[in-house]
Amino acid sequence: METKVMASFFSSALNEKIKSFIGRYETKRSSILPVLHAVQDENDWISQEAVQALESEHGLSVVDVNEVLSFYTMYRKNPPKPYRLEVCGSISCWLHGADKTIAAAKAHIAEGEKNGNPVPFECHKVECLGVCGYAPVALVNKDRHLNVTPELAIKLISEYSKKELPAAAKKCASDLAARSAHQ
Amino acid sequence: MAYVNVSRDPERNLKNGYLATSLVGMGTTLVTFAKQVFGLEESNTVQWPEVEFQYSERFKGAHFLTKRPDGRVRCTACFLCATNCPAQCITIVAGESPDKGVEKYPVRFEIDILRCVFCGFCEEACPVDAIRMGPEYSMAGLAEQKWVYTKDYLLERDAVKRKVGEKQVSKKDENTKHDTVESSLPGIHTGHSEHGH
Amino acid sequence: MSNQVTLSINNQSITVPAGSTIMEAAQKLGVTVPHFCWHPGLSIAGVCRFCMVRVEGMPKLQIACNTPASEGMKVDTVSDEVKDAHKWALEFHLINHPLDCPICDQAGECELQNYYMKVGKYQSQMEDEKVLKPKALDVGDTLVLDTERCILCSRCVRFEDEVTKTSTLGIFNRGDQATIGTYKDRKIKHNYSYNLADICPVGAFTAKDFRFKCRVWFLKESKTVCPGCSTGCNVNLFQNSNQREYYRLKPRHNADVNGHWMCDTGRTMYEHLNASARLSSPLLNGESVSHQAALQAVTDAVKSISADKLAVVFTAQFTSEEYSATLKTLKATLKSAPKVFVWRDESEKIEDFDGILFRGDRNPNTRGMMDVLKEEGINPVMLKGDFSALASSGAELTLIFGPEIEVGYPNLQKALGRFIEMKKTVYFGNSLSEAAKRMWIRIPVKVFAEKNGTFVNFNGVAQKLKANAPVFPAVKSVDEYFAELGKIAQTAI
Amino acid sequence: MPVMNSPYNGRQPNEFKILTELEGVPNSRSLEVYKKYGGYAALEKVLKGGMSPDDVINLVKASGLRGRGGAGFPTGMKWGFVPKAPGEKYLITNFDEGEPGTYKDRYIAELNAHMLIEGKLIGAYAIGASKSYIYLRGEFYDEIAWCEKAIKEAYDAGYLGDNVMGTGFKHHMDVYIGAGAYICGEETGLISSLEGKKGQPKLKPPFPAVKGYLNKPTIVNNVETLAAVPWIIRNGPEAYKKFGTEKSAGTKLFNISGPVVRPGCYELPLGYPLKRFIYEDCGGLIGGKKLKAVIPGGASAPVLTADEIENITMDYEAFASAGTMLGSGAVIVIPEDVSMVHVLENLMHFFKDESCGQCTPCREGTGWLLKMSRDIVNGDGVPGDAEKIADVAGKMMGRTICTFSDAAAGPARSIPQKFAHEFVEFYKTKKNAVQAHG
Repeated sequence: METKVMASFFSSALNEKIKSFIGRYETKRSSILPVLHAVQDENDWISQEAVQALESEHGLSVVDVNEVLSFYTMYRKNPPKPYRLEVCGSISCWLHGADKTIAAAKAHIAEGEKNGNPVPFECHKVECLGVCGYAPVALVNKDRHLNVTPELAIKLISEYSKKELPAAAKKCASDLAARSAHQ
Repeated sequence: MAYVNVSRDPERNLKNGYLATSLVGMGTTLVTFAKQVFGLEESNTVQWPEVEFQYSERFKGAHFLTKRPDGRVRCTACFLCATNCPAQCITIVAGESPDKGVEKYPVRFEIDILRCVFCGFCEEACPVDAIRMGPEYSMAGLAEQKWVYTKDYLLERDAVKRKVGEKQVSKKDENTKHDTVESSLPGIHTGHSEHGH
Repeated sequence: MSNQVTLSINNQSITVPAGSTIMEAAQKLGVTVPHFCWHPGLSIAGVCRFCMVRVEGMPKLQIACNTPASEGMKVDTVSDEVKDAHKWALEFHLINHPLDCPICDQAGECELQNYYMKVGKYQSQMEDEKVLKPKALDVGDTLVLDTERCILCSRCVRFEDEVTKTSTLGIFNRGDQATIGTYKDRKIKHNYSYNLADICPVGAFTAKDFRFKCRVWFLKESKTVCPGCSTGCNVNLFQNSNQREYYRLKPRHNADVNGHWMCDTGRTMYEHLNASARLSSPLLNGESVSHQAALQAVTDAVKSISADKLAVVFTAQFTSEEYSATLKTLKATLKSAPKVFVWRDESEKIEDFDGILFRGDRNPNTRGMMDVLKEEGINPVMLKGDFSALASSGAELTLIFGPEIEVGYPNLQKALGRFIEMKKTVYFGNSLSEAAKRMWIRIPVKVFAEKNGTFVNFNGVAQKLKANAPVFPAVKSVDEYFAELGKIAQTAI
Repeated sequence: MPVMNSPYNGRQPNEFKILTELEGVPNSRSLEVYKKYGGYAALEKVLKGGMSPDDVINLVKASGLRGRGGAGFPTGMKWGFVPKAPGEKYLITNFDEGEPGTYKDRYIAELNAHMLIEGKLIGAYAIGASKSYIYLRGEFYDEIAWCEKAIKEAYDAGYLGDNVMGTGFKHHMDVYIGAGAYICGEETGLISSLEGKKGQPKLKPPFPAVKGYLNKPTIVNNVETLAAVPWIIRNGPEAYKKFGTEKSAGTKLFNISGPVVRPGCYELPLGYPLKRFIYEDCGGLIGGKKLKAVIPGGASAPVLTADEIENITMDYEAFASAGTMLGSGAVIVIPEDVSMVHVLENLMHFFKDESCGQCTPCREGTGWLLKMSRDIVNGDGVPGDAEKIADVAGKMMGRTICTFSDAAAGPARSIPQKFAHEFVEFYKTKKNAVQAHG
């Protein structure tokens, strides 16, 4: 048994945020969705360690949290790449060639991997993003982009790749590095 | 209770006379004998036990257990043969198999061959083609011999291997499992569809 | 009356309390509406969509489990339309079911199988690959979970949430990937876990205790009462009568005693019934003797002493009839009542209660025994950890009626060790323990499943036991022995 | 992100502006602009003009306003279901806009979220709720920000709080962010989600108006529905009824997607001809392609063929009699060069991914429908498969807690029925002549 006081799994700012969410709604359970959003915003994904910490530090049941975590698609259960290009593949976007956009983006990412010049991107097809008139629609992390043709997708990938990595991505990378060092 | 009178009508036998029919019979015997002596006809008699008679492939003789292509026993210990057996001669003790696809297997599988009536219901009942009846019909033995066929014996019939050897491996589709579903945590599957944020 | 409503189901009229559902009304009427997720002991989930019925005046088919019965309602459960709905509801349950009945312990008592025979769509049109999910998961000391067989009726999740309030189980993922499970290595650890295997209508939860041991169609069930504690849950006991082997117990509904459930401790109450766990013939100084010889020796010993030299040690695990017969015979033989001691285990906390069913009094008939003693005018002495009362009693012969269920007596060895310090000891019981071997005479007795009699539970509810064929035909119950003993004593006079 | 082109670009200003009054107005999202255009006057009229909650309900009933989320249930009647007994009640706005083809609610938030807040306050007053939520889908990052900002402005201006506009009416409002589940757009699924659970719909009865969020009476209204309420209060029910048809009163936001020249969100009176909408207002199909089919009310509405839309008008009754539904008013246009078999497969993929997995027919059925349609696309189909899809979908309809399986069955029944010949092509050639678009 460790004798020293265990440090919190979360940063103090995040702990404050979690506490405020827990007090914000009528029941504690209602805070699960916003709390998971907050954890993901800071760590870039939600690890099972975080889920356990939510129970041990904040009293949210792991079963309840995991039910929610596995039900909703926005929560990332595995460490992601710093940028996610999420292209809507539902009917309206598909009619405008979303498949081509996805294929082009994936090919571009794969090519980067192959050439030893990887881009910090991953590309997914997602269901309707709710801006169907300006298809195909895509999100890069939290930024929405409209009329994402294959050309625009590749342009977006290279533009974002040039930027400084988001804070969450940096934290995710350092957490993972710390974890593998620990093992 | 109804019964059948096997003997012919005595009147008819008297009319024809025993002698006449006996002579006809003897004639047939002599003709056949002569043919065989002069090599004009093959003998149907088998020189048992020097020569073994070959029954049809589909002969329902002593049982054997089939194997999967990897050599493990096919039987899943479902007890359907034992349930179906009218002579109650099959004893099975089931156990946990490490195979995640088919987690049950017979630890013991025994057939009390003296009680068996060779009806073939076990074969019929088997849902996985694990038990079959083979061409082995000669099962004579001594009183002190073991008459309960064990699983090992049923699986590895050295004595009759040449007859049932290749048949012992069933070609039926395996119930196999993909590695990805062996995760011990049902909650967290990785990438079950291309949907994902 | 306004708090009763009358409705008709398949043109049969039935009156039920207002607020009842169609399902409850149908059950009352004896009409079977196929269902999976509905369980009378749990809340309504309404997710299996199997219990479809036609209610006159409603545009769509309704589920019987959540539609409240109303006055004059006309319900139909047998029309072709309803049958077709049942057929398809079952078909949807089956398309991703692995159909591994040959290796599934539930086969034979599986609701999927039963309904398939009754309302199945025998020609399935499903030709695609099935969804694969994890199988044979270890989810606790008592259970194995097969998520592929699961039909997600959520009975187990509701049981965990509502009955034991442990909430260990959840349904993870969504759509056809939805899977029942526990969190990582967190196992199901409570004393009611086998109920999950019972309420599971399919073979998703199977009991480790019963896993692969026997196919259910070999088992014959008999109604009895659990002897595990003073609650006296109503149970069905399952025996393979060909093998004379008991395999398991399952709860039987009794709203006044145990509802729908029973505890895991009670589930082990079949183990001591089987031949390997029992003494098979009487022993006199360790030598096997006939029942006749053993009884003769006991009778002679009883007759040779006066009542105040005879000590009787009861445990509260025999039927009321047995106590009564023992005391009456002894009184008749000795012309006066013997000294009676009641042996309770040292660790026993009689008032303990887990809030659901399980009680600290691990004897099924404490109340019945006390009633008989009171009736006979005997004031017993308690032996609980302290055996000095017995030691100083000056008894020359001690008749000990040992516990049938030794798990309820963790300090059994210690107590038996004290008993054998007495002069002559006769032990009625099946104990195979070391200390018991040193008794003067040991006489095997029938277990609860083999005798007729009464258990009175903590609440004063008297429940009858009904005898199954005994494992050892020569072995008798205590009342039968004492009837014989009385006869021997009589003839000797 | 760029402010979207107004779909009314190149069109004369028209008379249909109830929800889209602020279209093209600079800085439209601010409270000042909203107030300049009559914002919060309706709330003042309700709270200070001596209107009782019943007056508000009756007025909304009289206006003929119907739920704009899809089902088209009369709003006033819904509010009337809430028990009058005192106690906690909730009003929740369904801003989980996820039906493929629909993007109208976010357009309201883009114009001005105060419209929604004012409508919510009036609705809350009518049903006696002191707390309300806006349930937004998680992917709407901008819309979340706009709503949060508007709520803060409303608090600062005294429209929200313990003493709204000094009238003693207490109301608090908060946003709640979903996390990617279409089913949370179903009212009881949304309530489950708001309770911090999986977004699985709840059994009815009890209905949410009696037992909803935390088992308290709860009303869930669509954004567009609530946003229309202030205008109705300001101008009276008669003015509202001047728009639309007799049974489908008022205007509605129609969102068109697919290859049309001018896609976007259009406010039109109900009963507007669909063909005119596609060809005149939206400029027809890109490149003058021929129209093959129209999905008139979001992905879950049964499709209409090009012939069927000839004379149809866009209102609840006309669509219902054509065997489809107005739904969320999301018109999806499918051109001639796209195979309906591929359309079916795409839609089934959506429904399979979004089924919550609670009721068996939907959980297993949606997966099965996808597998069957994928088989046909891959050339593994055999004659009879189209009928099998329609048959299986038919057996899912009306058999589940919510209407999700009906939604999946909508296209799964209508496409094989109306475009059977395209399926036949797939069986024959094992590779469709008309290549999938995209």
